[in-house]
Amino acid sequence: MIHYLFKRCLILLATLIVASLVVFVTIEVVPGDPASFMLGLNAQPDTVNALRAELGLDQSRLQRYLSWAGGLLKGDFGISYTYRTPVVDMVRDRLGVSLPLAMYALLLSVLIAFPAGVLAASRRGGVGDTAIMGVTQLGLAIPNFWFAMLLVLLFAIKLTWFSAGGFPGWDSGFFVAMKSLTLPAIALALPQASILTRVMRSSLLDVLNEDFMRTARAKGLSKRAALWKHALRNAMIPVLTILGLQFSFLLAGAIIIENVFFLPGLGRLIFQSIASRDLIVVESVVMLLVFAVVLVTFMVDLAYAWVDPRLRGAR
Amino acid sequence: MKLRNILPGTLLVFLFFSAALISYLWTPFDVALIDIKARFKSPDTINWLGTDHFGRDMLSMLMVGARTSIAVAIVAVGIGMLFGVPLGLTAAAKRGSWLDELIMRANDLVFAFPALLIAIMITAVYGPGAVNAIIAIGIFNIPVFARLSRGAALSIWKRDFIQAAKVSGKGAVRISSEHILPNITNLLIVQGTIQFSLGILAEAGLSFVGLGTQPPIPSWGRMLADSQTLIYTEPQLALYPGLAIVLTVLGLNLLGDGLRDWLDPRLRHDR
Amino acid sequence: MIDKVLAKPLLKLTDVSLQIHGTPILKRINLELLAGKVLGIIGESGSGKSMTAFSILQLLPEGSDLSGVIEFDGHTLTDMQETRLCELRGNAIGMVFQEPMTALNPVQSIGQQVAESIRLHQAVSKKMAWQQAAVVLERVGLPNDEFPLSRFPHELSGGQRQRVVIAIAVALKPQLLIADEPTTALDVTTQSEILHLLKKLVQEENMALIFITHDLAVVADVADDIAIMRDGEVLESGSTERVFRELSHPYSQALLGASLHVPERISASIAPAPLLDVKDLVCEYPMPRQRLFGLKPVFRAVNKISFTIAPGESVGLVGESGCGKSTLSRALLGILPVQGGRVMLAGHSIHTSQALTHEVRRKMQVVFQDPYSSFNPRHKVARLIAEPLFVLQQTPTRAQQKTMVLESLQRVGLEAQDADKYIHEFSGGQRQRIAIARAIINKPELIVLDEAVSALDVSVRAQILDLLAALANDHGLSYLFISHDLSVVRNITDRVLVMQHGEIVERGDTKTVFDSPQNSYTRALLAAVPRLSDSIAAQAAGFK
Amino acid sequence: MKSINIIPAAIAVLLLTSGAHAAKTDLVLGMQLEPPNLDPTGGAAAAIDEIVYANIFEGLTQFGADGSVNPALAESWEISEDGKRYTFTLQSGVKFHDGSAMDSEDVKFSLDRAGAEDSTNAQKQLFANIESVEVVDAQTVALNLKAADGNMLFNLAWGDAVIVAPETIGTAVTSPVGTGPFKFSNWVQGDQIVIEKNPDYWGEPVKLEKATFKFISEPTAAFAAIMAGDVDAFPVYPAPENLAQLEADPRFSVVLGSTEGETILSTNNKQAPLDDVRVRQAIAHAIDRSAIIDGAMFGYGTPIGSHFAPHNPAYVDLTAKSEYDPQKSKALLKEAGLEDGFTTTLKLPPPAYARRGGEIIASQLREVGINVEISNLEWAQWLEQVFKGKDYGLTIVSHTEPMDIGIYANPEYYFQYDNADFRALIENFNAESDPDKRMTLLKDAQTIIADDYVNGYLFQLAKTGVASSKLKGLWPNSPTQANDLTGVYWED
Repeated sequence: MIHYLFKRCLILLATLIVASLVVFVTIEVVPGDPASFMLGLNAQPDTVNALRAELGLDQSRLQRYLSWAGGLLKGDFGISYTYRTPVVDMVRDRLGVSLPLAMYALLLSVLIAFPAGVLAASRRGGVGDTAIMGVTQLGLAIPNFWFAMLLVLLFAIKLTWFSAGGFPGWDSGFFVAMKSLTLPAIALALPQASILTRVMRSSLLDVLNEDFMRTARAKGLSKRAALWKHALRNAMIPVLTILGLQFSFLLAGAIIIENVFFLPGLGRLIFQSIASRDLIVVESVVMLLVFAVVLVTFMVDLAYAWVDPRLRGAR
Repeated sequence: MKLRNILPGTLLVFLFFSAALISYLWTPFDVALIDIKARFKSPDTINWLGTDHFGRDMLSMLMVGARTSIAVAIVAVGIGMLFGVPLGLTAAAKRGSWLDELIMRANDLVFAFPALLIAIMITAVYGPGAVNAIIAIGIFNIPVFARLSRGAALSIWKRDFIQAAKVSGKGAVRISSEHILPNITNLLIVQGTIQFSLGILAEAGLSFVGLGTQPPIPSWGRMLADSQTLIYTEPQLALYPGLAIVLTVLGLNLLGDGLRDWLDPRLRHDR
Repeated sequence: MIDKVLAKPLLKLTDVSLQIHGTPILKRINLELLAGKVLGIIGESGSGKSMTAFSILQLLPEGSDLSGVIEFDGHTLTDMQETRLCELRGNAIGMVFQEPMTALNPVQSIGQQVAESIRLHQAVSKKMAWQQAAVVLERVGLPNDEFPLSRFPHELSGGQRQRVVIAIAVALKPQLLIADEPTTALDVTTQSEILHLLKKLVQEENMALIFITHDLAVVADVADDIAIMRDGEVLESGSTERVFRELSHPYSQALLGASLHVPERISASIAPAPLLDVKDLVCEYPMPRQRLFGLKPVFRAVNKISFTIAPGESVGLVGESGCGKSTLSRALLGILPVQGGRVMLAGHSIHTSQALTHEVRRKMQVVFQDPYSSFNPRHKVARLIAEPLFVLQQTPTRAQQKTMVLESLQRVGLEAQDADKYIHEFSGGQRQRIAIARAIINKPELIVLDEAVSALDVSVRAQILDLLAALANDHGLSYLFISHDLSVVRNITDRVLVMQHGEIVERGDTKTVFDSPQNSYTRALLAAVPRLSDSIAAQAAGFK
Repeated sequence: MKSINIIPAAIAVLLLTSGAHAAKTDLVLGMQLEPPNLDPTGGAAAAIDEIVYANIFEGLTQFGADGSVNPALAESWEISEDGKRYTFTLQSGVKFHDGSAMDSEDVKFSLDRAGAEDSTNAQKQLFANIESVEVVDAQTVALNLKAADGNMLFNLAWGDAVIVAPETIGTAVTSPVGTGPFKFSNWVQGDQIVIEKNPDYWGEPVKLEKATFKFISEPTAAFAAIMAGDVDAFPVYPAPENLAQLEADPRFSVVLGSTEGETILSTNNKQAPLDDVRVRQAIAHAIDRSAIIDGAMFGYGTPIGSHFAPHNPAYVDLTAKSEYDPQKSKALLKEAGLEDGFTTTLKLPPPAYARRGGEIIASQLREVGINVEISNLEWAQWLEQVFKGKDYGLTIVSHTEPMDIGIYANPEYYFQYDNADFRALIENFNAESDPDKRMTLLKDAQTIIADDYVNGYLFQLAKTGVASSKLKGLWPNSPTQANDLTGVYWED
């Protein structure tokens, strides 16, 4: 196990280093100069150069990479070109929106998916199963930004139950904040829940066909009891995998939703930063997300071991 | 019973594919033709689905939009298979070797990047447009197929008939092409349809944020974006393209599931 | 005889018929079992013997339609509602399954799984149940100091797992124990251990036992009564000695004949120059690192093995699973790298640095155990059989190929039109014939038969053995006959090698080895094999 | 049924606590763009001025709602005969938000800093003419100019010329300290900026206690926000297509005004065949302004025939010079030897007027045989390729700086329009201080560029504001990019 962990950590580190290179290179070739963007139409060339110097854009690429990467190690993400504030602070604020949103959406999708998946699996081929599968098919097919538009139309504008978007901030009270995240969370959760339900169902069905389920029944366990006591835990591994993927997806993939609900989240930060060529922000945030993904995958692997004793020993 | 699963999907897919194909030869109206005076017409005998905010015929727009979405998705999936499958097969053939390790780590790396963001960055680097959208979507299809084919191939490599082939002196390449590939095509086809539908969603998403297909070529995603502000006054403009996307994706998914059952019952639970 | 008339049967099946999705599985089954007696149900795969068991437990797959009456201890199981059935299962009726590797929940400790079945039917505290579980496991031969309750299934061997399954089944001292091929998946030695365990338990607890198997020999000396099944019908049933004495039904006779079958073969005149010459062969596998740094430890699967096979000779290689015989075979075939020693085939080395010459490859072919995974399901038989032709320097023309394919098809007793079929259209036996056809198309001199008949039913197995013998006689083929089943090897080989822990522990003429084994392990092996002839003799003599 | 009724009730409670129903002394203002920072003397982004101008920062002079130049921190001034020395008398008792007093030293610092070599001020040229800034006494400061300049008072009214304090300028980017009636309170980046009343303001105190600028880039979101009552007003409402509906809604009033934004089809005057005036004229005649104004702006916007704002007294209507006449434009193309048309690029920045207008123009030009390849760019790319790189044929952009016809005098500017007469004219104009003469010069200037068809002149961007009907005192027009909230109040 130790050895396995050690190996994983090495891979994790390598991934991050390569990723940082990829990110830096990809982004540095983006055409468009932050300085001239900031100064606008009537800016004088010398003004622009002055600003470039101020931002350290006149250094060589290598210098910039090293100082940036070095900073990352120290947890210093650098100073935003446009906002002129430490990227760390911006990221912290944005995470304050994206992280809860992701968790909220994930929670919703789990709350929907688990019961639905179990029901569908246990009633395989029945009406319930068919209905649930139908709904998930629809959930998979609906583009979430379109779904979001419809949600706003109904709940914000027609019924005015929710505000159409924006984020009042946590200091305005937990419930107020959560409320403002509700519609986006629903929009995000729908497809995720659909996927999760299907995975849950199929992996449960796999397990239900296993010999040991027959053993359990032969012991005298009822169908239902056998499912809860023996099938569920065995069915968890694929579900965990998907959960991991979904979390990292939700953390970063909410861009469009964040735009529709004008939420100040990570995705939108990157989107804006790309538009304003605030390269250092883009680089740092993307790296952060990559790190998050790698970390989550790592944790999911550990969770496997927790679920399945067979994975505890070697590897 | 198998037919029941495949039929609705096939019908939907056929509907939109034929619409796309027809649009190459004929559309009710020229989608490049803008006539402001004729905008927001409600459906009638001339414009079956009415006209948009530029007075263009919605039906024609949808048909050409289908063409765009499908083309983008197909090529993207193609890229994914073209690179992914050989990579996966190689990794499986050389399982445990440094090459295998390298390929798989590279996959993880790509997986580690938030797809939509990279797509946005790519389009930011090389400018928005269908081609770059395709590349962006395609890149993220590669690891999907690489993993799938590696996993499937590994299970085939364990079978005795591979041993028999080795005894007959066949090499890894020959075995992969003769024995492995034919035995994983079903999986690939099924996954293909799924990735296809994801591709369509992705294209719609990119176009929706203005990084996908560029005007004047219509695309469902951009039609949605254009009609966004009008959804309250002219809801049908946002409704049609939305439905088009939903139905196409739905069709493809249904088709995928149907194929899954039909081609190989053993894959029914396969994910 | 008399008590049968008086005593009321514990279990009674009357006209039980079963259909699954419309296809008939059981046809009007009638069976009786008295308390404390042993009923052996014998049949080949697809005879419906397992489904009979599941019908009794009322654990049938979806789409099943059961008719007839099953009475157990005065209750009618067939119209009992689920809750009551749950009370019976595991409590009054216990069951043991064929596949111990998958019969246990991998994520629960063995203690949990045994204790669960106890707590299900008895109002006892967790602690109590845990203690009882410990006791039961002791009784099935898993002493707690060696096998603590906290063990997980994957930490146990097949035999040990089967013991756990048995423990679960007998934990509550059921009146009826159903054992469905409980030993088929196990090695001979383990098999006999499990058999003894079952016998012991049945006697101690005075349980009734239904013992389901495909192997006459296994039940012959266990069962009071025997039922022989085929295609969902009971062909004959009655007390064991009567059944064996009379064997009224031709199929039963065939079955018995098959399992005693000895294929006729003329043993080869040993030529001086060996065809295959193996010297100090060593094969090793790397194992996962134990410590962070340092080398990966290696597992030596084959340890300095030397032997020869003369042209036309048929040599048996016997050993239990994990003894390294499969590794050895793959090494001989040149599809596995070796770490030492050499393998010479007709004077050419197999493991030379440069790729094997076609000439050498041509001389050697293989037939594998599993007729289902031995063929690419996407290819037609013709192409499958033609595959070895790939090794010939100049690949023959289509026409030539066709004739060669047809030729070998005929030689293994298949029709010409079979060439255009896909593999899934054939039965297990036919598939092995096709495998042999593939093996002989190049007119090789040595064929490695890796458990080639182990997966087949006895009757089919007999036919395949005959075919192999015939081929050997006609073409002076040499066989390396790898098997865990000694009875097979006994009847078809000239010499036999007994393998254990990667080494050959005994070698010699088949007859001598079988009659007067020198090595202790060999003796154990032979002792473990149930001998039908003996048990029949015993039955006839009327004592057990 | 009951259970359903509970939900809205619960929500209503939340709504109350969430303060979505704002008390009547605070205001939530919707803006499409978030400022990158809050230092108007350091950054160019219009969004900066739209928050701080006249609210947080003040200059010596200041624009009024009608575009007039009024005294601000300078209560009065004198101009020497030769027009080269401006002497300003400062308001007394002005304090910065940090409590320090504002005096002529601060003025000198601010103007020197803005004009300095290494200055990153975006409108540096405004100060180019300043020879020196001279501190007469604490309340008096004098500007010595290199040459007489009629624009000086106008220039000093710009947001880039506001007065800042040396000790706080360092932190101005995130927490600006000025002399205005509001002081900076809080910035939730990506979401909102809050400013609050400055209790010890030197001038007339404002009625609002607190104002929040909420940043909503998506037009849809903007509509949703205003409909859902998240936002009280959108001074510049991004989606004209909704205005009709909003106007019909009694809760809102739509404020129509003019901006300084001349929206033009900028043309690369050095790129063939666009370097041929006949081709440019052909393009001009191929364009149907009304269709564009309808299609892109849903009717909001005034057609223009030159680079000049219609609401300006010096404006002359020259639209007739380029009326919609496809035949004529075909003829002109023939004359220029391009009867079977030609292909050029049309590079469009993000705003809706550009993207929509672009599509329409493309199809109109196609009618006369000119084939345009549209490519949509982000601002950064647009600046790189079009504005700096001059790698474009056509583009659409709205020039929102007031009185910026002077850009045509710069051959290096991205139109690459090079006309000596015009340059001379502008020089005279800059030197001239007599209003009437300036007026005529401006009219001539408009005519010259209209006759040269330098660019396709489309329309004056309308300022389409949407506000709660109870909200009063917002500027209808934007003579400069600003949201002056000093006069804003709620009517009960």
